[in-house]
Amino acid sequence: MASNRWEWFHRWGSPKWYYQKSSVWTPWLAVLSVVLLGTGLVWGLAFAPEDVKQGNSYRIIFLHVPAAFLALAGYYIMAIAGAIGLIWRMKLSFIAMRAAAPLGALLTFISLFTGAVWGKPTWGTYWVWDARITSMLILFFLYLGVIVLTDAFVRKDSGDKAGAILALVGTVNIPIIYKSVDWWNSLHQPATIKLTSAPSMDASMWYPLLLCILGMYAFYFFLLLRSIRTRVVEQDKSKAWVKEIL
Amino acid sequence: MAIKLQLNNLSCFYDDIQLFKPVDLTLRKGEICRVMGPNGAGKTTLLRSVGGLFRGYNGKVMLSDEASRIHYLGHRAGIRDELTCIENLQFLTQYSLTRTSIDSALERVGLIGYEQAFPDELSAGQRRRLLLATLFCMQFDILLLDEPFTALDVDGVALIAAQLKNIAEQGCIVLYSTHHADAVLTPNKTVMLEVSQ
Amino acid sequence: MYFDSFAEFINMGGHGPYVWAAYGVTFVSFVIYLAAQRRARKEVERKIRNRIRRELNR
Amino acid sequence: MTIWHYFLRDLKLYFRNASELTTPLIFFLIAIAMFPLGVSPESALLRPISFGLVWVVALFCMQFSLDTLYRDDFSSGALEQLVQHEVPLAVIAISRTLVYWVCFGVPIAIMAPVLGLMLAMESSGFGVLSLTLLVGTMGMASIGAIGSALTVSLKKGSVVMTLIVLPMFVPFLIFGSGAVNAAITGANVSPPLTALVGITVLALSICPPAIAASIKMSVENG
Repeated sequence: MASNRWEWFHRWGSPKWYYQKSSVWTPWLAVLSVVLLGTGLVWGLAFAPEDVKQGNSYRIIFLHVPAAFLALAGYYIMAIAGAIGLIWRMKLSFIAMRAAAPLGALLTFISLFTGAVWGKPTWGTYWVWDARITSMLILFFLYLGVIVLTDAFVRKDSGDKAGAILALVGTVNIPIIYKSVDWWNSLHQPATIKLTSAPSMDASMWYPLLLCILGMYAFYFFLLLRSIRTRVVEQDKSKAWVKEIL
Repeated sequence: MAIKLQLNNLSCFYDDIQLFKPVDLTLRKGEICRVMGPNGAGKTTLLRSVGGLFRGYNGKVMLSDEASRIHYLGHRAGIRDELTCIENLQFLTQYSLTRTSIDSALERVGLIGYEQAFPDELSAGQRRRLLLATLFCMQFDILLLDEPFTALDVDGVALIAAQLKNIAEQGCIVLYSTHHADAVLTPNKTVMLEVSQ
Repeated sequence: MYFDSFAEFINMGGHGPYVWAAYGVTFVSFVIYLAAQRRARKEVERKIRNRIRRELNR
Repeated sequence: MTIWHYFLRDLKLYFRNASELTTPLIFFLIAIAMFPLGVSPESALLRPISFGLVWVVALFCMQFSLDTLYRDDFSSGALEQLVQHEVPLAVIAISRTLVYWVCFGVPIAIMAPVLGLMLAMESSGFGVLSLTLLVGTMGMASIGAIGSALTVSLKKGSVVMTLIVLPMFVPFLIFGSGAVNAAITGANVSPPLTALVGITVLALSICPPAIAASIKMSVENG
């Protein structure tokens, strides 16, 4: 029978290491995200020129696109964390997966909400069953599924495994869901509405957007690392290193 | 090679809560061992860990021969009320048996005439006997039994005890959990689980 | 600055309510998330401190 | 052959549990009958949405019948035994999914045109409706079986099951009802139908390892 020495190693070894390292990283990430997001958003809100077709409402893009980016990337981060946890039985990885789920759901919500309020002045309606919007909505449900499933288990080990399996099945599903909704959408509504309104974006709009995307990445990882820190402490509540910290 | 089962410093966890103090145990061919301990000490979990059904443990479970057939039979035993006695036995023995060997197993536990009966038509004790019948049919080197004596009458207890002895004499290792020291079966070893903390 | 006056900046050519709603809700949800995170952290710390105290008293 | 034994066992279990078999199908019928009562009995109103309704209700029906796929085997400890059997768990999982499909998917596909008729559906779509449900239920059964295996050890598993399984049914719904729509409007049926078959094959291929891992997790959870 296999020895569980590795599990032992991970269970006791890495959380402390992570906690120490992340206390160095998180302040830097915080500074980075404030600088990038701050500059990008102020630039985008106040200095970038108006869009010819959409007017000023396009300024929502500086939040909407970064949030949507990370909502999607966050799912893969969560699934990969889950896969690493399943394969190498790394506690820390499962903790990252658990932390990524609500954060991803939050970003999905933000991208849905900002999309809806952007849609009103642009298309005249808050909600259309557009391919992207619909698949974002389903992504939101997938996130909720992972959160609810992991929390449903009293035993954390089981919740970790279940969540990871579900997240992995979901990764196969996301492109399929997107493709199917895209196809369905083109069947129902001939391309009257295109979310990607500007194929060639002006540099004056593109630069702040890029800053915002980078800033949102930094902010995402800042929030994720912080959330993991709390969970790590909770996980190791009876360990000596946690007692030393407090 | 003689079969040997060795538990090295084995302790099971419910998340981070240790269920019992680490256990060391070596069992050789033909030995019967009893696992005892208070409720919630993790008797079932220990057996399941040895059987490979539970992985939340520290320490080692070692077999001298990797090819040893190890089988865990839980308290609930896997008997489905929708299947007849025969069908249940066929399922539990992985459909490896002929009808005649199943019949003879049923005969030995005193369930002749109940072949086509459904388990909910049997009494609790008879259901346990049905489970016992699987022990007559199965092929294994290490047998893990979770509370085999529960809900059995005196005859039943004696029958199971005799069969466990018989299995051990054939060169198997038997590890079972129980609540009370039964006079009918004297095991070679006893593991007392102590609740940790 | 692209806008001529602060009022215009707020108004955003009539699209002000939408833009500010989007930014506002995003900001508020991040603040709520951060607050929840902070509360969770405090709660965990409080529990662990109580635990340590219990163990010391024993 | 051993696999055949498992297949037969599962089939027996369903047929001896007659209520478990028929209740979802009766639900299918009743739920469809609610729509004319709740929306409108006008066939002009029902006709365009008829096949969509049949598909959506079939999907819910699948969802809640899949919930019990492993429940009794889990509570009786039979799942624990299955894990220890020499036949790979993935193979047993496929057999179980197939049995489920024979017991639910096929009857649903047969019932569907009749229910479509009740909703004043165009008769030109009946064949495709049956066909898409026949294929789609197979794919949904494999996805749903993962959800069922994941939640079987939970006390309130069915609520969780709904949440995790329904979003993944979306592509089946889209391509399935899309194909029926194409058949009725005279468009080319083969693209959505091919897509439906494709995702069903994909679902069938990812489900065995996922179900096996989920069952092991559930057994371990106890």
